[in-house]
Amino acid sequence: MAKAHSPIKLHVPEPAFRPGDTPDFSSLDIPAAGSVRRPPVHVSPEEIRDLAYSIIRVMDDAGAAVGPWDESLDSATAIRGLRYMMKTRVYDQRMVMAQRQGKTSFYMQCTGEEAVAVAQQMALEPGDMHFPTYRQQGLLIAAEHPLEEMACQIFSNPGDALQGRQLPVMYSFRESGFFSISGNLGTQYVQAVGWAMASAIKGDSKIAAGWIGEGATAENDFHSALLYASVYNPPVILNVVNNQWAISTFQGLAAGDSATFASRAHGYGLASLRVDGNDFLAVHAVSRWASARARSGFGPTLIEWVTYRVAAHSTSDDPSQYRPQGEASAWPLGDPVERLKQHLIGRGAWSEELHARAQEEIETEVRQAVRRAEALGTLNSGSKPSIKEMFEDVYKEMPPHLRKQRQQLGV
Amino acid sequence: MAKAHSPIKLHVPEPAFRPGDTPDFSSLDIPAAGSVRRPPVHVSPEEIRDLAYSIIRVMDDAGAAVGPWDESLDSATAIRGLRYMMKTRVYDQRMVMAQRQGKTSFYMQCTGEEAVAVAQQMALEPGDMHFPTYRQQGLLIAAEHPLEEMACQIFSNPGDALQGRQLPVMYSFRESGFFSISGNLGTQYVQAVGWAMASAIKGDSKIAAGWIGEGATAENDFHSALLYASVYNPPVILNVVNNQWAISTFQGLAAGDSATFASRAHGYGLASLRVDGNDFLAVHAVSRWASARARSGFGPTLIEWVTYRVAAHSTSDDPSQYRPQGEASAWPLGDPVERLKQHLIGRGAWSEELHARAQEEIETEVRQAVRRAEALGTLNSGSKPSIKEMFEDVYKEMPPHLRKQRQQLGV
Amino acid sequence: MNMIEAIRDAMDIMLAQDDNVVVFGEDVGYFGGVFRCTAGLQAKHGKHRVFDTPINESGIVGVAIGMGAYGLRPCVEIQFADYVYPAYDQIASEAARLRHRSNGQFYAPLVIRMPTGGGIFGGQTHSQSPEALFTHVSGLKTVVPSNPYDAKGLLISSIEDDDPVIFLEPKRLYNGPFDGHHERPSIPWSKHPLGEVPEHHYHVPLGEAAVRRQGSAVTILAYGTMVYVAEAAAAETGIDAEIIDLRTLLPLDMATIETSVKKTGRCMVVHEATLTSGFGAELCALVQESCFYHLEAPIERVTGWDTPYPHALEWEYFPGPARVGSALKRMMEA
Amino acid sequence: MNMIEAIRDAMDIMLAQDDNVVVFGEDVGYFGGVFRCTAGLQAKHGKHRVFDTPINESGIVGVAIGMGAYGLRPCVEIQFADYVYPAYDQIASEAARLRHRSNGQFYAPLVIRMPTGGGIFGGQTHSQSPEALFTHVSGLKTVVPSNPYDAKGLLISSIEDDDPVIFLEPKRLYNGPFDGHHERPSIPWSKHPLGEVPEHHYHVPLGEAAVRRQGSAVTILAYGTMVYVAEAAAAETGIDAEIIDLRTLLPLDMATIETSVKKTGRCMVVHEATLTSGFGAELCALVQESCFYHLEAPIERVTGWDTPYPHALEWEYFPGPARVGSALKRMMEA
Ligand SMILES: Cc1ncc(C[n+]2csc(CCOP(=O)(O)OP(=O)(O)O)c2C)c(N)n1
Ligand SMILES: Cc1ncc(C[n+]2csc(CCOP(=O)(O)OP(=O)(O)O)c2C)c(N)n1
Ligand SMILES: [Mg+2]
Ligand SMILES: [Mg+2]
Repeated sequence: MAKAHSPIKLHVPEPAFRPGDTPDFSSLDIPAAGSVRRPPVHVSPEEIRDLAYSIIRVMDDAGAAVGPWDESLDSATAIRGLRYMMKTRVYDQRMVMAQRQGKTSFYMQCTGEEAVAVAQQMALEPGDMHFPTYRQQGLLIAAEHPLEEMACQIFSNPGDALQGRQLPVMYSFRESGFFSISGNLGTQYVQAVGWAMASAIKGDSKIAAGWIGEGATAENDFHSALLYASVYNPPVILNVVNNQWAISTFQGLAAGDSATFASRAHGYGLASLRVDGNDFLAVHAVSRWASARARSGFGPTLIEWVTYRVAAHSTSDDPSQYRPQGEASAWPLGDPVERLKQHLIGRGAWSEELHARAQEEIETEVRQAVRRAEALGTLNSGSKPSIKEMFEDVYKEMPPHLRKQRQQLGV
Repeated sequence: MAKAHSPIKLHVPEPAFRPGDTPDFSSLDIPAAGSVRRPPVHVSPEEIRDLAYSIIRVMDDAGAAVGPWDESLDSATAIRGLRYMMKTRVYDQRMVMAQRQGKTSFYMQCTGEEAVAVAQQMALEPGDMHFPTYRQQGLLIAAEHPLEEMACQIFSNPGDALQGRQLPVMYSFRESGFFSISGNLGTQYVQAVGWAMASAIKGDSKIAAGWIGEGATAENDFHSALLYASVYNPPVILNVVNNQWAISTFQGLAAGDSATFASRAHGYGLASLRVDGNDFLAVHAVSRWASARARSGFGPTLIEWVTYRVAAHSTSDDPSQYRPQGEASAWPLGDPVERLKQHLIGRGAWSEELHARAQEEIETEVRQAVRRAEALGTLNSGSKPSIKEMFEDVYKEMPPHLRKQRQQLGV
Repeated sequence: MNMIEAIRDAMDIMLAQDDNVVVFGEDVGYFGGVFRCTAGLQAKHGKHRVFDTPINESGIVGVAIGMGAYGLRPCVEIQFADYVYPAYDQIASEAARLRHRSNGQFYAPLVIRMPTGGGIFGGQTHSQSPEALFTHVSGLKTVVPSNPYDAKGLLISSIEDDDPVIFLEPKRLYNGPFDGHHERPSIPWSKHPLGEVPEHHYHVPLGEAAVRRQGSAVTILAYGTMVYVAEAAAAETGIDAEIIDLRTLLPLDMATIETSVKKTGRCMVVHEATLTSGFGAELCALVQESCFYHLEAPIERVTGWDTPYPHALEWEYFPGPARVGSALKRMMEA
Repeated sequence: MNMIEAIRDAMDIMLAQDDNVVVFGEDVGYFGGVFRCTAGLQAKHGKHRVFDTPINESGIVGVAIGMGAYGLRPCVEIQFADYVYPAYDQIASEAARLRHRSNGQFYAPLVIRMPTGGGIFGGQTHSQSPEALFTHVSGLKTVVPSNPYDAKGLLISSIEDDDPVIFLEPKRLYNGPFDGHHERPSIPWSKHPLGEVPEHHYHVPLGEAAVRRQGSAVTILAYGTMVYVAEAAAAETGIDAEIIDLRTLLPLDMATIETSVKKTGRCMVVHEATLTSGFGAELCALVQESCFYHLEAPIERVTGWDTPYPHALEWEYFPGPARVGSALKRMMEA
């Protein structure tokens, strides 16, 4: 009765290029800048399903801003954005150096992805709350959060607002609209939705922004987040940073080869856009669009930011083990700093000299801030946070058993 | 600097009708039978996205089979299907009665949804494995699993293949391709994907079928299942039984008002179909299609079966508390038994007399099987499974601490 | 009031008193919960304060954490404790550590209510008592009321508490003080003094145990349903046990425990959860540590077996008065 | 061999010997795992046997259960034990109970490997020791190797075992027998006798402890990294401790423990996990129960504090030789 069938084979996705290969992204479908339409913020999700399979871009290859998503951002603001991105990069470089010098245990850069966090921060309002991953330091820098405080967290020194409790880069700065980062991937995404639900329950007008990497969209909390966002329609922006890699794992293992990450919103009836994440002007405009949509009560937007993780995953990682040399430079969406710089030069608002001078100023600023932080101590030298602090804040008030343990430790 | 905004409001979905209302489903978009196209089994998921927003139907209002999904199922097979559905319904009625009589603690009916499980079982092959929820007793009945064994499980008597360990209806019958039901919603969905992956790893040709209710698609395992199904392309059918209700909660709270459950597959690049679950011929044809697709190595299909939960959620539930009287009879897709019966009569292969006679035979068969089971004991009378058995199968071999506990209990 | 009404009353009062309190969970809104603990609350306080959720426990806790960070005080229901595991990561990795990891910038003032324990023929997925999985997680408080009076007062304290509280409701106690004699007619709360519940707002503070029976022969540490099982066993054996109802497992009222065990010289722990690594283990460890020189016999544990909770044989699994009684007698002979 | 190589070797042998064995997890395939435990296995055994997964721990265990039901023997990796919680439901509700609830029709012969413990400045999300959350779940076995020889032999036994095994790898031991003296140069496994690992297939059976040091003054129960901390503390205090490396926490080798404690009359438990409801509680409960009349002093626990694992102050959290040593001295004076 049972028929004969040919054997089935398991499909195991592989990236197109591995060490030794020459990377070539020509098969990546990149629409021309300015070619993707701009719907009104109250558009219904069904009407824009196509936008999850495209890429919204503003700056063309020559650096000119074109098309319906060009908001003619004033030069002063754009220059501010450029400087924030430059500062983010310099800060990252400085901190990787500090890690190599043994001043901290660990660091994570966002090189090549600076536009995403910086431009979105600039598009939101004070009082809004970001629920970031470990690769959105650009949010803090664009919020002009004091660099020295950030560096103190990296050094786990007595100036660290988190008392040395957290792994470096796992910042928390409530006053800068920056929620406490969890080392557990994805968990904060649904919390962002909950924060936005609270804003709506209270009839507030603040919005939340959730952040997740394309690799971590595989986590179950991604589904919870989209589901609750769909059901309760709260004011939240759901950012997916698709930087192509999750440690050694390429985006295909998060099912990125089967469908875009943006399209994951469709099954929940959520609005979603796919955007050139290395195009500062596109990130700014789309973030403003999503923020206006949320703030006007039209609900969540999921945004896939297409970008590339240029640096190693972290200071513990060596990408030459799993991806080809030169993949970053072959990446067709270019570098966000370079692209905004060229745009501003094209506009006549910026120049190589101004850029070089800005770079120097920023390096000095970062160096000085980091020095001030170092003066308070680094992980392996100088003072440490007080040992007593280990037992604080486990609960609001220390219960007897913890007090006893603290006494056992003699502090 | 902060602008004034109007307050945002939380959206809390509500069903269209509550107790006291007159249900009216005329706004439900139901395409005519035969109007939805039939793609080849190797079709790419992108090409059939529209089919997740439609409803595949074969039997028209007059009971005639029409359109591309009509496979001209032979009368003998169709009559077998009809009898299985009737038997499922009779068995359910009998067991609800047994529960009322105190012979068991709990029961769950599938009234109105019989076609889904029965027709899919008939479309699959021996050796395939179902990962069911608690509402797919039709799978066992269509597999001709001995009714008496099913009833023994309900009575938790010494004939119970599960030794009285499990809640009634949480069957497990490996030899009938029926995986052990878990009381935890959703968990088995991703296990079905794993079973199918194993089949592909071994170069086998067997397929797995996962089952989930529309309410439980909200669980995170639903996402894991779709994700792993997308990444590894294993031979699995992912059934979503949308019977409109999840205890007191309507399908809108699983985001069913924002998008169809079938469309949830799109974000993972999975093929998906939406089908009239009360149309036996449609269920059979679509199950055959998905099974052929999987078995030929083209990968998973998600299928939303649109149906209605006619009975209470379980014997512990009283639906008059949360949904209007008469919602079941207002349900526009009718009753699966009645519809197949009319179709067969229309075909000239069946008659009211044959139906009445079949009904009688089935009632006798069920009554006798249940009596034989009762003779072995019921929950509150007669023998129970051996107490020793409680300690068996926690591990393959009983470790010392469990042996000690068993001795303490004196068994 | 029965325990369901007492629990509902606590939420009702807190919803009225503090508009940051919100209540949600599966079937919690319109219908009022499968055990009816929230019946009527949506109609009274509106669907923005009391609402249904998708069937996604992880999301229930996840959104509650975000709401807590915003400033709300969510009191959420997990339909059965057996279904809390999908939310375990959000509870243990997130709610529990948020205050510490952010140095107090953010915290999660949640209450996570859930029915626990067996005795209703619920089988392995409607009977579990997972308290030890929470007491091992620093940053959580764990509460188990045993009667309507405490349930209301403890729930009010929990909702007002700024730390995440796991609130375990022994479902077999919802309607009466069940002592394990399942073959006898059940007693309603109206016949028990602790079924008398004031209408107004009051606290039973977290971290304080209650001595339910004074005694000199042996100390029994119990909570939830087991308090009544212990009472029955003491009555039936005639052993003069001192019975302590822990009420809060963490923070634990060690002072009351220590005083009692030093007085009686013997200690027994009774719980319904499986034995190995159950909360009884922690109690044994603490008691032998603090009362070592007063103990005249080993501390005994009478608990559920290390097996899944069976359906048909639930009374063979449940640590009822017979098992507790014979352990008591054995202990008095030691 | 170091411990990473020993673990890899066990998987390599089992992959070669039994074509039902499959290995997968995050970054496990091409790259070979963030700790390199699976390096080279994909190249050798093919990508249908050794592969990368999505970052979804619940799915890793969920598909493994389905594969187990089919007849495979998955040996999966959770990148850090701190990330196992999303899979907790699939482990505790599904893998652990499948055999029992199906009366043996289906079972889940899985191994779930994960690095545990601190000492690498990993902060609260790369340092946890969640063993007690598994020992409380009936149906699971829990294994913690402390050296390369055992790691290989225990992992082979675990893969061949028909029950789900939680296999906890103390990451601080991967490269050498770390004793808590972080200020001293680290010792590689090549300098330790238990770093000598046969090439061939062999078993270290589950459920058997090993006495690492014979002694008469006090019994120390330890596992993983704490075995070396205990050894250092014994050496430094000169207290003649008998050190038992439990190796398998469940099923536990009570016979070895009982014999030792009855001999020494004193018992200390050392683990890195937080104190309350840690596995040490169960050990205390069992030891006082079985050795009550032999105990000359209360059983002491030296453990991680009941706080999240801190980053900067990790050595103040870690129960190192100084803390174990002074507890030993205190105990000998009791
Ligand atoms: C729950 C959980 N699982 C695994 C990890 C380990 N881990 C840390 S980062 C990472 C990769 C994340 O990739 P992606 O989401 O793409 O973010 P990206 O690093 O590219 O910014 C993994 C697997 C974790 N932190 N948490
Ligand atoms: C993890 C989990 N959460 C909650 C429950 C309680 N519960 C049992 S059935 C049910 C409703 C499920 O509805 P649906 O998935 O639509 O299936 P249906 O009952 O309609 O067949 C709920 C909430 C459960 N069994 N498991
Ligand atoms: Mg990434
Ligand atoms: Mg349903």
